[in-house]
Amino acid sequence: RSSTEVVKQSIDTEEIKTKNEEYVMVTTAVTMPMYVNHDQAAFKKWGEANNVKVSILGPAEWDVPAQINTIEEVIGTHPSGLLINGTDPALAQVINKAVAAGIPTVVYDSDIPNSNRHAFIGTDWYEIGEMQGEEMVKLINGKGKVAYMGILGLNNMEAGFQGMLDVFKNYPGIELVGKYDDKANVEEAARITSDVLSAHPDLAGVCGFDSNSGPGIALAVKESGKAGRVKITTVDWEPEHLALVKEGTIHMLAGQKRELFTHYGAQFLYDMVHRTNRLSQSDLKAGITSIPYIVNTGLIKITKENVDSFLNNRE
Amino acid sequence: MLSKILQERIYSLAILLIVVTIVASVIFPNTFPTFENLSQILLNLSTDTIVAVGMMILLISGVFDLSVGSVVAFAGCLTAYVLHFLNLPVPVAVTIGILASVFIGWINGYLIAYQNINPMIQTLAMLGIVRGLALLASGSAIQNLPYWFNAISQSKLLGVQMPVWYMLLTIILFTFLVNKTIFFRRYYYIGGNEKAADLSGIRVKKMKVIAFMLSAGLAGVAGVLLSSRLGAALPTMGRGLELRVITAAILGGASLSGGSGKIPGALLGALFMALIANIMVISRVSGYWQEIILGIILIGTLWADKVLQKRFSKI
Amino acid sequence: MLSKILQERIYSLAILLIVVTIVASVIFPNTFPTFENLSQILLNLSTDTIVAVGMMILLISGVFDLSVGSVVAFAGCLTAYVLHFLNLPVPVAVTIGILASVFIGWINGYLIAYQNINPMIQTLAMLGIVRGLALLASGSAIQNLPYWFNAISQSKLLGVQMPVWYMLLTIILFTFLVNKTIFFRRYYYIGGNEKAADLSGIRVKKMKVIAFMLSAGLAGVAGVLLSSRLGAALPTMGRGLELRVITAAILGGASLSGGSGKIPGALLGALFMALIANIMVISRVSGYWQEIILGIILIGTLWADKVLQKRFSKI
Amino acid sequence: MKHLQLNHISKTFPGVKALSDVTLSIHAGEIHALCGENGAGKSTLMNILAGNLQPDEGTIVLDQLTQIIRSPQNAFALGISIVYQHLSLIDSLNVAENVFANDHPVNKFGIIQFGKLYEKTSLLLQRLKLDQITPNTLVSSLSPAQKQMVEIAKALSQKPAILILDEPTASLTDKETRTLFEILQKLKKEGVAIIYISHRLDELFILADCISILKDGKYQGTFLKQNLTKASLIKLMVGREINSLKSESYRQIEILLSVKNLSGQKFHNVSFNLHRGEILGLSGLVGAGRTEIARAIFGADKIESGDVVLNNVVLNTNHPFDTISKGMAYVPEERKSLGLFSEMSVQDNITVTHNNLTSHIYNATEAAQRSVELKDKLKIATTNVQQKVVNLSGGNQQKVVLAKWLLTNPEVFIVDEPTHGIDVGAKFEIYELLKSLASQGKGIIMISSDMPELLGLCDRILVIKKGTLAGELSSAEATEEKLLTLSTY
Ligand SMILES: Nc1ncnc2c1ncn2[C@@H]1O[C@H](COP(=O)(O)OP(=O)(O)OP(=O)(O)O)[C@@H](O)[C@H]1O
Ligand SMILES: Nc1ncnc2c1ncn2[C@@H]1O[C@H](COP(=O)(O)OP(=O)(O)OP(=O)(O)O)[C@@H](O)[C@H]1O
Ligand SMILES: [Mg+2]
Ligand SMILES: [Mg+2]
Repeated sequence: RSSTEVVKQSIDTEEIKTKNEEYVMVTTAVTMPMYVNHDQAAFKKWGEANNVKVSILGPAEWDVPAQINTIEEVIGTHPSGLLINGTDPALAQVINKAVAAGIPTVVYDSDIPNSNRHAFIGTDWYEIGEMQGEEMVKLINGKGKVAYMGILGLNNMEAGFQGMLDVFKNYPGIELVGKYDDKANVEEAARITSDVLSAHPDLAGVCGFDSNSGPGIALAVKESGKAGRVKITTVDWEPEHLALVKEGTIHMLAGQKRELFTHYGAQFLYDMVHRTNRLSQSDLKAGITSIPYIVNTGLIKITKENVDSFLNNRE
Repeated sequence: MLSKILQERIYSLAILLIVVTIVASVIFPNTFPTFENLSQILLNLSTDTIVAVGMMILLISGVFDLSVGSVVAFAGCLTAYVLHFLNLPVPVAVTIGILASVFIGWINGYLIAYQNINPMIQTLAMLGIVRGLALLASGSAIQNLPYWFNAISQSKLLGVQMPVWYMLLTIILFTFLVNKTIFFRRYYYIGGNEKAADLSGIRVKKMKVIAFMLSAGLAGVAGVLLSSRLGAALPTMGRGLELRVITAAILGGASLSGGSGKIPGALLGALFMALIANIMVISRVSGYWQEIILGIILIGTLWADKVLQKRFSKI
Repeated sequence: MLSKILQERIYSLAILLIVVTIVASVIFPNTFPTFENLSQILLNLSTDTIVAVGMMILLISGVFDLSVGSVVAFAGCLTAYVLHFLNLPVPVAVTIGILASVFIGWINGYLIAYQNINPMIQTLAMLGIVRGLALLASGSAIQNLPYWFNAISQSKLLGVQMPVWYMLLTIILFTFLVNKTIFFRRYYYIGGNEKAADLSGIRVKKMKVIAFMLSAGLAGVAGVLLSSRLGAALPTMGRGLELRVITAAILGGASLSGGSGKIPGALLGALFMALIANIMVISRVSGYWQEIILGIILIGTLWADKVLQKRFSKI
Repeated sequence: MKHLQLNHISKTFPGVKALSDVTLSIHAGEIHALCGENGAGKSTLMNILAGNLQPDEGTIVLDQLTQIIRSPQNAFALGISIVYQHLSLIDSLNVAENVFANDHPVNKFGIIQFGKLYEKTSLLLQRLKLDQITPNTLVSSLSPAQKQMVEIAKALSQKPAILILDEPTASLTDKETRTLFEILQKLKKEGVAIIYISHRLDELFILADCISILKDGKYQGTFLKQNLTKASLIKLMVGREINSLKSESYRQIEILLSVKNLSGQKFHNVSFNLHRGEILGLSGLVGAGRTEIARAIFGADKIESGDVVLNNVVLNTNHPFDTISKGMAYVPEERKSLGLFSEMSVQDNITVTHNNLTSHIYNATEAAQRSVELKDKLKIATTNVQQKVVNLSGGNQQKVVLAKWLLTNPEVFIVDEPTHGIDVGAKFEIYELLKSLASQGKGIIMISSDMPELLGLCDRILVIKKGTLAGELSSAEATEEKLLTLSTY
């Protein structure tokens, strides 16, 4: 497809767009509470604020091919803009297809570097791992047994593991006792943790990488009466996570500013559609985009010190 | 004698469990046979086992229910919702949660028994529906539940957490009922030959509906216990539990074609899988390999069982 | 006449599909009945359908296989591994991937038919094992696969992407085989009454093993096609596919008790669910209502089917 | 084939020695009858010939060649085909596909030629005079008698050199029986060796050339028909004389059950009374609807109109439970699929209804006692009451079904073909049983296709034709001819 076609199509689609304007977010595991309460909530709020239609689509389970199918089907309905959760590099093709169809496309959470997405806003899971690693090192001052768990085989999560491992490399005193798959399931996380605790009564810390890891790990540690002594770092700051930090069972949460992902992500799409900031008399012809190429929202570090402000914010 | 024992799955399984326990205690003298480890194992399998009892009764009568995992989540979330947002007293809330589960069981049972809708699709569809309801009830997780609610599962008796006792109670109760009461023995006849049972004056349809209500009710109980144990109700609880539970029941001697199975088998089956998982963690099998090894052990066990049966039935 | 049609699930389902299509086309004239959308729907269900054909044959003979979902992932990842790390030519790699899948099917079949191990547990255990192998083969994901490999699924014929054609080919081929050849007819005897089939001189065990190899082989093909379509092999592909596929087959007229079902039913069943999903995407049903609505529609459909059958069988 | 020789065949099952040192020789072009009590080992011996069971000892010699028959396929290859005592049809498939199971006519590419398949089948069906069914009727929609005929068609389709029939007439009525006999005679002339198992001794004397007898798994000898009388045969089988039915009537004036204008799926406005102490026979052709009437009275099928009145109270039932608790019992025709819990123990089978009615707590010891009593009373041949019912011989299975109703002590017995596949000894035991029940003032409705037994046993016989009451005959006036005329023309 030559670029001129792209231009023509996207230009004549523009008329329709401003008529019935709609922004569609496609994620996977659409029902995951964390997504619902942060990404989707902020996205909806943004929609109301700018009174434009916003829709949230995607499979209920973690199923990347199904997310791709959904995107493919959405492209057919020519929405004004696409906001895509960058769950896996395999999304690259369908993203390119959307871009080629002239649909402004923003990827959030994890980047899909090998795609032509117009913009990415999110964080680097590697950094999430690093953050957990460094905090854990502090908490157990550089020595002791550490276990970690998450959903094995997910791209972003494996990156997170890597980040953490690279930190631990420099601390020979840290012994890794195992990498476990909690299948995004609280009971499973709890089961694994208590098994690990009996295997290693001297366990120093546990790192969790999906939103169900934290509560599960904490539960097992509490039930073994080692709350506070076994250090826990994990991701996400759902109410249950915050409560556990407050009571001192979890020591650090590596949180993402997920509200920002979808709020600004949507705003980028909006600005692209409305050409809020024109940099040339046709940015498309010029082959440029009038929105940031990569935005790293940075991470939030939640510990006992600052947890209250988050709690109150929610209640 | 020996051949008799091998004929009865619960005996052969019990023996196997004893052997495994002894071997593990010898190899890991100071990590495996500790009070903490063993009581923790029981605690972790309490949810599954309570659900497995209901599933066992369904399997005896020749049906099964895939929606129990979702019901666990639903019951927990609904109870929490009632407690948290309607501020009703704990007993009332718990009753509501469990009754709602029983009602779901009734829908399944009615449509399957009286409208003869395919059980597989019926309960699979219900799985999706109920999971959705759980999500709607809880939004994300529901936190800080009343003290008395958490006490249900978090308090201890003889140093063992309550869910273990509830589990044992359930097993004993239903073992008695199924062995000694005419009412429950009917399920063996229904599973054995439905038409003949009908012509012998057993109200097959009614009995089936009751079985579904019972098993859903037990799933509801499990859900309440789990969320009380977590001190929070997560809509993600009990994911994939249905297959774990059916596996446990079948390991324990049930069969999809109905007519066979004994209640204690539910516990033994669940216990077997929990032990294997525990031992794998203790012996430092990494996450990637756990599923593989668990699978191989499962198959190996059943295979050995068959071979031994053949061998000794000859004698 | 009408009662005849209603007796045969594939006809009643076909009629239903036509109705749904017409209605959808009226409500969404410029998004639903477009060539892109319809061909997209077919593309999206191609994987499931190819697997469903194998499952249909298993169900006809009265067994089923829960490990197919993992086999899809395994075949994809193994093929990708061979291509990426051993740099073998595409045809060789694909053959290896599919043969490996067939081998897995052989293990299942052999243990179930000859060692009569419970099919449920056997294939469930295999699900775990094979998923684990897929993880080991691919780590998180294997990217940038050779052009010719991607071409398998990404190239088009008459503007329709190849997997659709492979799917139709599979359906036509097996419809013919199952209707017209003694070899495949036998599966109806086996499913109808295993003992009687045996007395009629059918080698039941051998036939079962072949069925398992066949269905695993088709799952392998599906896996290769999927990863070629994604241009990447993910270890998480085909999660939960087994239940989706069994549902499709049962919708299409199969039953867990065996003896019934027709190959086209596999396509129609999958198509039905795909249509519902697509319509929900087009009508922007928000993510967390999907499951609820899909569930209700599934139950409603089967229920209506039964009611109509009763009504018209009287006439 | 010319000659089949079985040498010193022995077979032991856990707990039972089914066959011990049986030697038998069968010649081409003869109809060789095999008889013996229930559990004598007839089916076992035939299963060995058909390749379903392997003998522990002994050899099978076909035309001087020792053969080891490992599987049904082997048996077919050797030209042996068998009509099983327990049907081996597949309900979900149609007649044609059942008849030509696994050897459909195919073209050179192995593609099934359905045209041919249906032709060949309809030819066979014509041969068997089964005009009311077509090749593409579903087997599930056939009556047991029709199923039995299809089973026979299946065996004939093999063009066998040795044809084994294990109680083929058990569920047949005279009409089909005659057809079958004609066919067997033809085959005999064509030089086919026929092994024929039956408990209907009269048949044997009509049909067979020679008769071999098994008793408790032991060979008792082979006799030419001429050298045997029914009495001597029975003595060889049972080991004692059987005094024929003493046919006094226990009929009382009081009406126990009355059926008023009953209509249902397959029958219309049927009315009759059943008196206390009466044995009322229901005669008719296959598919006449007798079983449906029975099921309707028992509450197993929907009643479209009409009443069932028991002891002057109208029963409004929607489930057998109601009728059972009011004192009815029903022994279904299809023992295996409707009467038995095959995988469960004799004890569990016998106590099912009893338990269902009485106390809420299950008393194992009592259940054991009761079932042992009945096992002895009905002489059920089994190692112990914990034995699975599948492992019992056909006749003993039927006794188990009867036993379970004796526990509920009902007032009305509805027995549908109660003596299917039951040996003379047992048959008479069952007649005695029914008589004694009658003498206790119970009412008995007996559906049977075995006219002699109807004539011998019943106080009155109702004839059912196409779902309507075609006539009534008192035991005095009833003869086989009259019954047939009423049920056909
Ligand atoms: N599979 C089996 N397991 C255990 N015992 C068996 C099995 N099959 C048959 N038997 C026993 O072997 C004996 C012979 O059975 P068989 O069916 O051959 O008798 P039969 O002569 O055919 O009786 P009937 O006339 O009632 O059919 C019986 O005592 C029966 O209980
Ligand atoms: N609802 C039912 N469920 C199961 N079996 C049934 C049902 N209705 C009828 N049957 C069976 O179908 C068969 C057909 O009954 P049919 O109409 O031939 O009555 P019949 O006169 O008893 O025939 P027969 O002369 O063979 O006894 C009966 O043997 C009965 O057992
Ligand atoms: Mg027999
Ligand atoms: Mg009948």
